[in-house]
Amino acid sequence: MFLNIFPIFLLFFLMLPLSLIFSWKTLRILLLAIPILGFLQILSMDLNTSYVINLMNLELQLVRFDKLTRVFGLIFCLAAFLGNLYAWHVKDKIQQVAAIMYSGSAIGAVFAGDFVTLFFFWEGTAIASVFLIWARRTPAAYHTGMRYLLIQIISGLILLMGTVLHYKYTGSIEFSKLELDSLASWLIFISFGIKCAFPFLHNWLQDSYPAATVTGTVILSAFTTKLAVYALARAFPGTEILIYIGAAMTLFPIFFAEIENDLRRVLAYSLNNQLGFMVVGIGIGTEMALNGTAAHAFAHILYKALLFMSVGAVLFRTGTSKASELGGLYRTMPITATFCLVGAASISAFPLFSGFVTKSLILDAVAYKHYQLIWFILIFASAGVLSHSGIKVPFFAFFSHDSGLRPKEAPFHMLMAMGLTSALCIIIGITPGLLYEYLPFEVSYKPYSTYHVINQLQLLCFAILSFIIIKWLNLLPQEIRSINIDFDIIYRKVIPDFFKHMLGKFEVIIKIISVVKLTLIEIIISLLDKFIGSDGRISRIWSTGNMVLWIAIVLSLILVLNYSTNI
Amino acid sequence: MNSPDIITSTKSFLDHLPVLQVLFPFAFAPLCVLFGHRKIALYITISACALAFVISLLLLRQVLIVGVVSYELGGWPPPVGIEYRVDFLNAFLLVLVSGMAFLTSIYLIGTMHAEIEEDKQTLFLTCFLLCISGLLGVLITGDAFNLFVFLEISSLSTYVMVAQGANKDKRALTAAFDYLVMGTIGATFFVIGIGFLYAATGTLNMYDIAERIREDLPNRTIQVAFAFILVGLGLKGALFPLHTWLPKAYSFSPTPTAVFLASTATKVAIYAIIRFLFSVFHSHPSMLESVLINIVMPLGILAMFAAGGIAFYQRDLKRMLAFSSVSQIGYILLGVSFMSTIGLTAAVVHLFNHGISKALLFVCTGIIFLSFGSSFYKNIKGLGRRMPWTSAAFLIGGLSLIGIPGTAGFISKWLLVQAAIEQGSWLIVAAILISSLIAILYVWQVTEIMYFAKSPSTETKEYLGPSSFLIVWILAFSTVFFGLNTSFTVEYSSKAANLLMNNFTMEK
Amino acid sequence: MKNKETNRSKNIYEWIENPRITRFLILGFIIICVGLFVSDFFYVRHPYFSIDKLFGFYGIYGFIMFTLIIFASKALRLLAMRTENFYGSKAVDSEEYPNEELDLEKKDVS
Amino acid sequence: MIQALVLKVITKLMVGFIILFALYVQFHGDYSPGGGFQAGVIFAAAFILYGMVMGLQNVERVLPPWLTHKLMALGVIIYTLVGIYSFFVGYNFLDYGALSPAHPEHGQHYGILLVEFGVGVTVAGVVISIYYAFVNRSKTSKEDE
Repeated sequence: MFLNIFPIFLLFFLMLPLSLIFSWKTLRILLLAIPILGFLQILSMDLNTSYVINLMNLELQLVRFDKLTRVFGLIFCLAAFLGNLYAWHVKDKIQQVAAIMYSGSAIGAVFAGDFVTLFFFWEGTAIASVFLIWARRTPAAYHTGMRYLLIQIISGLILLMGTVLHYKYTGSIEFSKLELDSLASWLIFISFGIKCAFPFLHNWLQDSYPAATVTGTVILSAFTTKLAVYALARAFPGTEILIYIGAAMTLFPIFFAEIENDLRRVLAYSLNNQLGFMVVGIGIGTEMALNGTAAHAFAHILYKALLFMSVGAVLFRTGTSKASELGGLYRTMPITATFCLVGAASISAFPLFSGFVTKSLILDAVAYKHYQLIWFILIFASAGVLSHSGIKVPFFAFFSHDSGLRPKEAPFHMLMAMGLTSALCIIIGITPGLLYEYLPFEVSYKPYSTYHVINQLQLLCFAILSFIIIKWLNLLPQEIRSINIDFDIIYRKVIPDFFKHMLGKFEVIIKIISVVKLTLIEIIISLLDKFIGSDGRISRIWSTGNMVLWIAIVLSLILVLNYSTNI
Repeated sequence: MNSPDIITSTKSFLDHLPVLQVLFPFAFAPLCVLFGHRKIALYITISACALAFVISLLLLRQVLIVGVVSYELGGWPPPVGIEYRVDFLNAFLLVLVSGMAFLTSIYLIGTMHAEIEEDKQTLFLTCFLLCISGLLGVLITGDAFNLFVFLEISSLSTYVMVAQGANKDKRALTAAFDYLVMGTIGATFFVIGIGFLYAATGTLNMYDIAERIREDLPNRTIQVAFAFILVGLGLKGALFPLHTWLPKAYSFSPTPTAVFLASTATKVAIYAIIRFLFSVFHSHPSMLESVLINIVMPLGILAMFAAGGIAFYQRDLKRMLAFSSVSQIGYILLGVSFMSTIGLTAAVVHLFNHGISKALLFVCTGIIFLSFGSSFYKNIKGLGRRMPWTSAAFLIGGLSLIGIPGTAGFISKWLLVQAAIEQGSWLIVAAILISSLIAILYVWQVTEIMYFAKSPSTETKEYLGPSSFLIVWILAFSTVFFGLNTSFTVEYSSKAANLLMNNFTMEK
Repeated sequence: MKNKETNRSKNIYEWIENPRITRFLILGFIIICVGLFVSDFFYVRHPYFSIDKLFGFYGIYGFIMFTLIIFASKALRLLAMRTENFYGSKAVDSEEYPNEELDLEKKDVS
Repeated sequence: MIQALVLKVITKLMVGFIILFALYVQFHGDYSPGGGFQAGVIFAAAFILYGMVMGLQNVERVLPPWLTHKLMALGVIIYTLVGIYSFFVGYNFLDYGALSPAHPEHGQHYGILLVEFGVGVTVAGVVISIYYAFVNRSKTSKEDE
């Protein structure tokens, strides 16, 4: 009974105090144990339980457990475990704690039954995760982390504003289905959209994930965006605008991914593209589509983590993840290469791999609803996925021309993590029933029908054929050390430059202001020092006479007051 | 007058709880001296504290069942005889004081031999017990003069307990002396006030006084009595400009003393203030209002800022904590001065929560002090790595001082903010929040020194016996527990506050 | 010397360096493609819309779209590509990954 | 130590009477002015006089310092015992009627007597202890010099 209600994610937060006590060696064991505990608890919990606490007139539903919660809770625990296993070698307590707090917040948010609780965990994910970027400990990582944090916090604040308005309009803070009909729900929608990396709000993702540490990126890739997908699926299923947003999301990252040089950024774009599929599924909103979204999120977390892990292992051994510097690593890292191929096959949705059994749910749901154009876009995007994640990543990292690098095979624990993840990808691909059982709705879908398999194989094989021909003609985009500008140029370049330009003109005024500011601060500090500083008037040790004087003053104050008010 | 032979029914143990509450520590104190040996005395002390704690819990239960428990001493019914009177407010605080006494006595097992000279230990324990009985007596009595007597019992024994710090630092003697002078002035003021009240009403029973001054129009004698009582108790409770004895007394005394005093002594004085304001003088609401709003509230806010700022400038853990106590007392008095149910609830909850958190902080400081021989910031760098358990617990206490959600301190601050919002005074809300920022500053400073400063290479042993460890974590756990589960604290406090405010609003 | 041998023989991707095998594999792959294309005759198709009723639709669509992606990306490059220092020194692209985090072990292969 | 013979003789003579007077004040406290506190002080005065004239060692031989401490405690214990006794026979704390349920007024008499005795013992102990403390202080400070 206790296990049934006790919100297990609280255990994740226990790591913060424990980290003050234990060494990193003990912590990493706990870091593995706690997600397993969480996983087992979620498996054993009864459906439709809830746990409500009363905090000052607000009924906070700390736990709301239904089928949608369950599938996301399970995959988050799984991802936390795999990520922590992958990060077994990390001796940095900050990263360890940040990782576990981050996953705990994400699970807490999934369990949240009201917007206030959601807000707390929403901000929790933001604050905990930024340390995974800062842990790289370079100025660039610091700045990138700042940008990331700012955007995430803004998302949280918009959520808070939306919640307050929503409470004002409806008197309820329950986290349930909303209609996009008021400012409140639009604010909440936008807040979710920022975390979900909607087009034009997406740049934090490609900006920050390549900046995190080797292990940090793996963990980052699992939670934030999928939490947003969960939140959208919970609050806005069947909202039509999501279909178009999702379609756009699947489309544009393909081209960027194709020309990006940093493989981790390629994967970040591809993550964005995969999110598009899920968002379309939410927008369709039928049972099948939502099943597809949940299943795709589940599978996606695994294979995306797998891809990030393999690229991370390359980075770990070679010090770079740039396509232009890599190539031919299959000679010395064959196992990692194999795992990477498994991930690639999964993301490209080859039959027998996890992507196939989950993506086709969404595609079919779209087709049943007769969104012809959307369906074509998604098929197109599937070919795109193959091009950047399925071919580009493994090809440039492990095959391609020989870069001359001969790194050692990835360390054992990384191989373990990748192996487990690969196994899961394949198991889901072969026996989709296992996953379907945990989806929010009843599934009667059979992915392995002749026409399905053949159609998919046709699509993929001819795309590969095209690749072979283009490669043979030497027309592939070259790997060049470069970056590509995206929408983020607006806030990283245009606006700051504009302000710099403007400020240049008012230099004199600014100088005056800063001088005034400085002197003011100095005056305040000296005053503080005089009165309450270590030897200040109030804080120094008083003589008895002074003390008694104050007694007399207070007494006479009270007496005078009493006399004057009552006459 | 009832002649005693009317009483025929034999009374059960439960009926005697109010007097037993005070009697156990009081009667065990001479036993310590009689047996003389310090080990025996320690066990006597612990058992007395344990008994007192159990009785306070029983009393609380009794109050829940009966409402108000009244006990007349010597068979003389009030208002002639001395009455012990327990309602929600003091039942709740009795639990705090006796509980803290119990924890302190256990803490003494591991640290007494290091803190106090060997031949003074029996004396110390005797005074400790007397102090406990004094504080419990102040809480429980319904007689104004009896309250003074108990206040003096606790104060006199406190002076001795503070002076025991001379073992480590001779300045403890001047601290004790200053405290003596100030405490005596406070007590004198208080007794002058009682004298005036007696002159005006001819009775010493507090409820009787309240009855009798009701008929009177605003009366000079009562006004003067009120002023003297408020200042006298304000001195004992470290109301802001009268707090000057406190930092010295806390920082030079042996840590068990500091632990006990910080968590209870000022709290009891503030209890007495609340009691006088809302159970005795409530029949003069306009007088109360003008004094509370024009004097107590500004002083409370001033305390929050000035004492918090001073705490930030301190370079010694003990002094920092002492000043932070003054600032926290500001919060409590602010809560009182709202004169609303929720404000009073906040004040009472903060009495309790701050008592626990401060005890935790002082216990940790005591362990740090014994390990390093000093609690100056410059000497405790890198503490977090060398004494992980103690520092972690300290951090929890610090978070509670700031009022981070999930710790006890949050609950009381949240209530206080609510009280301020209820009054519509957004300036005060801002003041509470800003002063919390100051608390963040001074706690952060310590955290930084503990966890981020580079530690000197000298080896230090962590002075952490099983008993200290137990106490530290009991306190740390309760700090978190009462931050998460508010059913006990808030419920009782709001009951107490309702009770007090009923008196008050009826008058209005 | 012996060590090197075992290392080499362990590698499952040995075949890549053998042009005969790769050529053979590519040939095989093309045959599979043709087979898949022709197989459209032999199973019951479930088109969703009118256009995917077309014979071999998925193959053609996949081939064309993949090609399109590659060339569209190349076009995008003309528009969007910048040097790594475009955002100044405070961007991760222009800095090396800090070595403390890494374990740059090389394998002994000559 | 004072070498004046007259003083010594007179002191020896007086000490007994002072103690006797102390006892008188003690046990007549409930009828005539006086009581435990005064009695205790007078009792202590006898010892202090003895100590001043005969020297500290002598008086400490009669009444060693540790004993004065015990006396202090003992008085309080007598007091509380009286109070506690009334519990056990079903009365309130310190209800002297308990001492003689048949005649409460007698009980009050006994009660006052006992309690005052306790007070007397404690006060005597305290005053003598204070005297010892002062005298010992001058002794140690002389040693310091």
